[in-house]
Amino acid sequence: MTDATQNNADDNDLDTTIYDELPDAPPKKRLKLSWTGKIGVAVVAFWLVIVVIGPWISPFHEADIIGDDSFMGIWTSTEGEGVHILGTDYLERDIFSRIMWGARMTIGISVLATLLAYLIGVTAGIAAAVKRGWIDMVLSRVNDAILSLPTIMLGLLIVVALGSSIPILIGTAAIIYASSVFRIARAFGQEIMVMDYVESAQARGETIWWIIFREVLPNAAMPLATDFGLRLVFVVLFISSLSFLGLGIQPPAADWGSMVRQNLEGLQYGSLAPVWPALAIASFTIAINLIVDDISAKSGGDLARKMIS
Amino acid sequence: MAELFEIDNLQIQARKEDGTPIPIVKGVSFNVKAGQVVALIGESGSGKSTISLATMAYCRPGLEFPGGEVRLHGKDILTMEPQDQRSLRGNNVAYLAQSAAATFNPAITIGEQVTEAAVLHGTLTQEEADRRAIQLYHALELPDPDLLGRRYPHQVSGGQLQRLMAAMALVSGPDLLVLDEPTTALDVTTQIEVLKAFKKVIQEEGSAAIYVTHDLAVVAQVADHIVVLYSGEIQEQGPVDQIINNPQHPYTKRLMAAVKPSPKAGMGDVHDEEHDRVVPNIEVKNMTAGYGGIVNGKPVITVLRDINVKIKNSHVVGVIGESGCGKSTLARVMAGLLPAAKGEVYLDGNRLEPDLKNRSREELQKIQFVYQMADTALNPRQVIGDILGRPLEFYRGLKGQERREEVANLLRLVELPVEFETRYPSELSGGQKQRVNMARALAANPEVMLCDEVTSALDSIVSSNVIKLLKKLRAKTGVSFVFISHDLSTVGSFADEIVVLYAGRVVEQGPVDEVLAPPYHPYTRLLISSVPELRVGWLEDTMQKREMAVGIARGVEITDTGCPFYNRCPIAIEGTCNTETAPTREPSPEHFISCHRTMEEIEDIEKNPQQILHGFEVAAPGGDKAALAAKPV
Amino acid sequence: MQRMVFHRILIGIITLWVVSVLVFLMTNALPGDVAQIVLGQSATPESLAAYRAERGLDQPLISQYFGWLGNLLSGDLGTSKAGGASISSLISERLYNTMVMAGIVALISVPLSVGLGLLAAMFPGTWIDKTLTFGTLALISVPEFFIATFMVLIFAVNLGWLPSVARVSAEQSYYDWWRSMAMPLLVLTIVVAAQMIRMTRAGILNVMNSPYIEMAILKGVRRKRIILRHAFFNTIGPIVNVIALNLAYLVSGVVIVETIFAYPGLAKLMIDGVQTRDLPLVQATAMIFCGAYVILIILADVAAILSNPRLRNPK
Amino acid sequence: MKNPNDNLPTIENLSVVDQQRIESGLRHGATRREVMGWLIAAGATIAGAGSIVTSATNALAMSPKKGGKITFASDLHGPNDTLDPGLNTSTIDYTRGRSFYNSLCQINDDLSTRPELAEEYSANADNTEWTFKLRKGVKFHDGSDFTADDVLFTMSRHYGEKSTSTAKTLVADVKEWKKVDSHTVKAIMKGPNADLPVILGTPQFKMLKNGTTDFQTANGTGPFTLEEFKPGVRSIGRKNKNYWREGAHVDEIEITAITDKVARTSAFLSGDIDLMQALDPKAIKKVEATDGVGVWSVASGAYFGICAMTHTAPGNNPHFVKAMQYIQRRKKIVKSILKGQGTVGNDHPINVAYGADHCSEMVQKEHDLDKAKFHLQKSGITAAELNVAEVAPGITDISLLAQREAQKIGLDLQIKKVPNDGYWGAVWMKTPLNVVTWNMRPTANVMLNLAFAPDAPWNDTLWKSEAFGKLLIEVRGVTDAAKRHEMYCTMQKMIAEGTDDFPGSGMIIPAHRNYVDGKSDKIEGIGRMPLGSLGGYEWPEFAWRTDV
Repeated sequence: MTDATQNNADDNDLDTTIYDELPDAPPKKRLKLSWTGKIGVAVVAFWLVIVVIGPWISPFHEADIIGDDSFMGIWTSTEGEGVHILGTDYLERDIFSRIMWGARMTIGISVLATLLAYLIGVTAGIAAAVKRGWIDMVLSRVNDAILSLPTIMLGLLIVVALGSSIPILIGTAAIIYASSVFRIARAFGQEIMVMDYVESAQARGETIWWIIFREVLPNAAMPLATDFGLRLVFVVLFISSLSFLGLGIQPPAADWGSMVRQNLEGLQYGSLAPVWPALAIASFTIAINLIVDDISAKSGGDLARKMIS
Repeated sequence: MAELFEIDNLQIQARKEDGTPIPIVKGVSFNVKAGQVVALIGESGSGKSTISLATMAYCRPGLEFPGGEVRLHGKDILTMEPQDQRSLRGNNVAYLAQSAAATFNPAITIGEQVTEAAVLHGTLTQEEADRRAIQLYHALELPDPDLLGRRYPHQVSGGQLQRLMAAMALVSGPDLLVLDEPTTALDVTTQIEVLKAFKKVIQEEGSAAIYVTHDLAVVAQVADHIVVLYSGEIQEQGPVDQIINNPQHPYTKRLMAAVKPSPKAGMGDVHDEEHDRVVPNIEVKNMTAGYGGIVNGKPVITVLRDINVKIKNSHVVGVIGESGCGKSTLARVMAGLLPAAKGEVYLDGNRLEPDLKNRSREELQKIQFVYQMADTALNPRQVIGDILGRPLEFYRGLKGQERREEVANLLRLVELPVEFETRYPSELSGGQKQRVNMARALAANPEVMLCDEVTSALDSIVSSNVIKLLKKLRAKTGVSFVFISHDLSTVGSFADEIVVLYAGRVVEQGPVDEVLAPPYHPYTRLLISSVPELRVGWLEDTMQKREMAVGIARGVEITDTGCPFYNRCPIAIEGTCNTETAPTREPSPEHFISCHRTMEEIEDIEKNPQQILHGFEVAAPGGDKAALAAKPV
Repeated sequence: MQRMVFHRILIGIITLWVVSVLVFLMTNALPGDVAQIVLGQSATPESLAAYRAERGLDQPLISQYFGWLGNLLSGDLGTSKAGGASISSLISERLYNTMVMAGIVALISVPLSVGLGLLAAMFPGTWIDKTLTFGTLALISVPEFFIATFMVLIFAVNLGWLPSVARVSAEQSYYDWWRSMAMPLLVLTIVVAAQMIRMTRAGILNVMNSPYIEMAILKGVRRKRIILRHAFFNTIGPIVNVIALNLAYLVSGVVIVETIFAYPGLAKLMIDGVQTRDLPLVQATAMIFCGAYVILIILADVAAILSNPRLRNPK
Repeated sequence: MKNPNDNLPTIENLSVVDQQRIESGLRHGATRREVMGWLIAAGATIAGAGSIVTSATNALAMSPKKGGKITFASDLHGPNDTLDPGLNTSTIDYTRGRSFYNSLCQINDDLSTRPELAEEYSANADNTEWTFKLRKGVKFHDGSDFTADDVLFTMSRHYGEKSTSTAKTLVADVKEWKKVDSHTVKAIMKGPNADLPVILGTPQFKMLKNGTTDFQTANGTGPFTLEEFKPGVRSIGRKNKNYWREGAHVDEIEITAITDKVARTSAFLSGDIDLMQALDPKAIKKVEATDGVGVWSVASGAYFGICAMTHTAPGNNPHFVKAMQYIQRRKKIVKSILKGQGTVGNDHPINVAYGADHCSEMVQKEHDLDKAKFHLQKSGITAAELNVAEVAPGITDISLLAQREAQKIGLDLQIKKVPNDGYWGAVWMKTPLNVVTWNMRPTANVMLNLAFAPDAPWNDTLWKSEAFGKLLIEVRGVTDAAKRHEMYCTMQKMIAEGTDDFPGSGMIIPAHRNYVDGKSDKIEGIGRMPLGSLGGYEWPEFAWRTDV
């Protein structure tokens, strides 16, 4: 046996050159989109373009009250004004133009709000997971409190108290949905906190911030990203449900959710006025989620475990 | 006529994003005759597991069969209709996975899972299946076989689960058994009992088997025929004797070389005094530790009791014991990851705060902890450069160019190419990760490195390389090591001193050559004889040894009074060992054994093994196994 | 497990308290008070003062809050600052309505969506799966009130099959009752089912890449059985969690449906309470919602424990 | 209400406004010849006119059927629903009041009054003292008799520190209520006031049982007895068997609300409710196209207003106000937003609905951007913020219209949408630029007294014109019609334009709206009293079903 030890000591070095250790995990594959995912990307891209150029390519100003009548049909025209591609709304405004303008408002607000929600929710959630103890207790209780109240009513409270300016709306939506993000982030955080590499960072004597931002966050990022899509949908719908209570975006600014709401009566008169903005919302949110579905094909289940809908 | 089972030029491939194929298995061919056990051996990545799954016409998502045939009774199963393939899985061909813990469904009773295949395939009715299962439990020497079926997986031990999986595979009486590393995850003593059980039932059932492993010593015990694989290709195959006694292919030789020598005195290297100092580097004084908060001076779950360990400067202390004996806990206490309930830890003679939160950065720097699993120990989102760079920056304030150079040095030190600094851990092999893992500890240039089972997750070749590396490092740096392992031969080949832990107590402790030579503590004896030797028939011989009889028959029992090893000890004294704490004897300077038997008695028993064994009369759990052990020697 | 439930109940009580404080502060931050809103355009400084005195709104906030808290602990919800009716009388019927609605929707939607979710998971990537995932996605993405109004238009105005408003009353016959409830039930079922289907599917698929599923495959177990026996039982925990949250939503979040179908339920009542600054009313409803939420979450955890032998009977 | 087999025009062929002119004409005793006269003047053929008048008279002549149930849906309700008439502010409460209580005097469609609980009432020569003789044998629902004490108790709730009444100012100039005998009461006025009876006809002055404190139930003398009252849900009334006069035609009345406009309309269109309040003008086309339902539109003096507070910028600058008045596209508002269900406003509240007191000779202000620009430049103001809550349907749209016009003259008019709740307390009369809506009042004098008198508590713009105040009081004593009309004219000019030495009220009143409600064809007997929805909430006692 000793000679065995001997000769392996010798031939080892030449051997390693011949027989490398085989990598046991193939390098990570880059994200590959399915055809649905590709459609998603296309639609989202389309809307992002509209966000930028919408106001310039739209035939009318969003606030122009120029129709002959409310709820004119598709491709009707007004004397001396021009064609209403998608007809007019309840206030004789051109729906097509308002959708073009509304993209900016709706997508802008919802994306900003969701991002903000993530900023708040993730920081708090991870902090709770890392710090534990009373900080976790306090954060979690307040969070439960917010979660346990109906979103629309929270929205009502905040918006009525502070007025429905766009920053307020964004902030409100952010706070409300931060609470769901908090739960997810905290759950992932707790999972990551027990990893050896986090412990070794603690053993090294690293500060809490290093551990949060360098060890935990990067590893929670991907699964959290997959929740983003759904959260975005909820924000869009939330804003529109505020318009249901007469709050929401300030007129005359167009916002898809409010457009659906304000023109809802049109359905009764056989007008499609509320359908177009509804389609716009659906197309955007579905597209986002088609992409997300592709990303989250694996981690989706993890989310299901932690997600608050 | 056709063999029972033939693999003919089997090819398996994955695909890149652009669709270009990546061959995983490159035209492998071998046969299995009825009743024959064929071993597939190779390192991880050699494609041996993939091949073993192919025997059931199954390949993991993302893989595909571009060509070749897999014939069962002459019929190619790769081209069968899916439902036909299904009806032969678990019926004609049965599979035993590496980790039983993961492969048993936590939500379903053992009984249902064991009998499921047979019942679904209609080979047996539920009643028959149950009866058959119970027979198998008996055959596999599982505790209370009649009720076992009603338990849930989490309610039985790892070794038992592993055997239960054999029952699951055998219940429908398959023609071919496929065993994928079934013992790798187990302690040596458990490994033996599982091996024994497998061998027994395979013989009884007369079914053929494919045995996948990286451990030649194990193969030698079970296989008739060996197939040596490297990166999806057969390097050499032949009957077990020929391969073991007369390997031809250099790779096979390498595998042979990597086989761990059975532990004995003088196997370790000679310690050079160069770095020595008088003050022990790190010292643990009558320390007690555990989990679940401290109730009246004792932890709720006590893991370690009154431990005294000294690590001399630039020495290597090997801590050995079975899983659950508290060896990792010892290291965690030293590192301050787990504050001790009682006792102190000293570094260079100065008392350390129990909790690392209260230790100074210097103290933290001097003691570095190396984790068992490199996969979880390295942040998957950081490149090697940052993983190694951070401690340099943190402890030694190195920045920019300085830092990069030092990282390069570290990589060279652990024999890794410098380009690795830009790679992510997932792009490295297990061994490479483990090297990085150690390099990170070295980056702090510590005085003590606590290595927790750093080799046990690695293939034999890789782990032997890692050990060599450790030896070099120690020679270069003079760092002292606490080397924790369940593998006595590895420890023996590297350590200056050995601490044998059993059920949270130190049972023997001393210089390697003393500990690995008689007189042994009965438990040390058990450990030594459990290490498989690269020799056909070793298993049978060992099983005749008396210390094995009770030794492997029973599990660890944590006791407050008496000698913890009492219930597994062949020479225990009824009424003494189970009531009084064993006295610590010092057969030679610095060599301690805690046992009620005097050294003379022990040596005497070593000489004439005809002593009546303790443990026959006592009806302990699995008493019937004691009976089996009683076969006249 | 008893300990866990007890612990959760304790936490729940804390949460309730936090909610009561939050609601109190927020409601008081709103512009205008109940007096101004009740008297509206025809308010005068004197009548406002008189009204406030009459309803005890002239007391300092703190004493108002603790007054309320005290009454609550003694089981008295107080009286509406707006109408003067006792809160319990305002709430009782609506609580019943809400519970009935939530209950029925749950009974329909939970089995339905779990079933469909399993179906989708059973044939991933097939047209069944694609239609289900896409369909549910579409449904989540459209505003609730759009779906509701659309249905009213079709079933009530155009076809005239169902009444457009759910005006339930004691003297109704069963038949009429079901007819008037049909549409709100339908809408809510659609809304929550979409959510739960997605979650069930995701949950199952997540379990699908665990070793014991591969083992089942290697034992030659049929896909159906793999999903239903091997995967499903390990997914119950997460699924019930999602279910619980959707039920909580059914109790507190259905204001839009209640408004559109003029169904007298709690959610709308709470909004009305806020809009009239009727603090005791808002508080009471908030307590109910929070309570429901807490209870549901606890139940979910219990269910999760019961479904998991590891937790149910430890070694 | 269609009658087929008839190619001759019927009353339904006319615009809702004309219908209502003719019908109320006939009601108030205009002869057939007179009415035909109007029609022919309006260009109808003799035959046509004849058939129209016939159909109209038929419509009126139909005799009520007994029995059945009426379901009425208002637009707003909530926990603040109340059975205390003194606190009533919403249509649903007014309607309930009409169902369970009575007033002393009842208001006719032409705003004259007729006896109700007071079987006769009269004033002294100079209208400074009113005497009310109470009807005998009137019983409350609890069986007790209605007497003078009840009147005194009821009225007392509208006076003094502790009073929470929403109408106290209306009767503020009654110095004292005196009990003469068990069934006679006197009202001693501070000054001459001819309007007391009609004021007492307004909803807040429903007669209560002496000492009533519990308003969870309604112990009135009204045509219905309270069966069920659930705030924010509904209330149900049963026909009062021992009512003091003929009484309700239907056996049961359900009063509820569907707050969502669209849902309410759907419920109405699909026949789930018989009467609906606040029909969106945009829905008229649909309603008229749907069988079995009809529009019930009553022209009134109710108006939308934009209030520029006169005590602060920008409202304290008359030129700014003028600019704001000139940018109003009044005709467009009536056409597009009100869909014809209203009349253009002239920046003062007294429109044609007030009859003789309306200043017809005053020039109608038109949309004129040049003038607007001129005044804006004079004012030097370039930006302003208008606080808007949808306190009346369409008012937001009116503001949006104004905003667009403002842009054209270089005025950046920001619209700040605020929620309805809390609007009256926190925004109205507090922010520099806000909106208001007023229902029509029984007389011009009451209207002006409420919202424009210098001491009026609800003087929208805090416009303190003493001259105006003097006129307002003087006119009450004036009996000569011509003089009276001239004085009202002056006042209306003061409000809209101001005088050389005192600026105008700062009110911009672009339009007056009709009360547009929905009525199932199966319901008849709805009046046209223009003080509120569905004929001033007077219908519960008189409405009946044609299908019983």
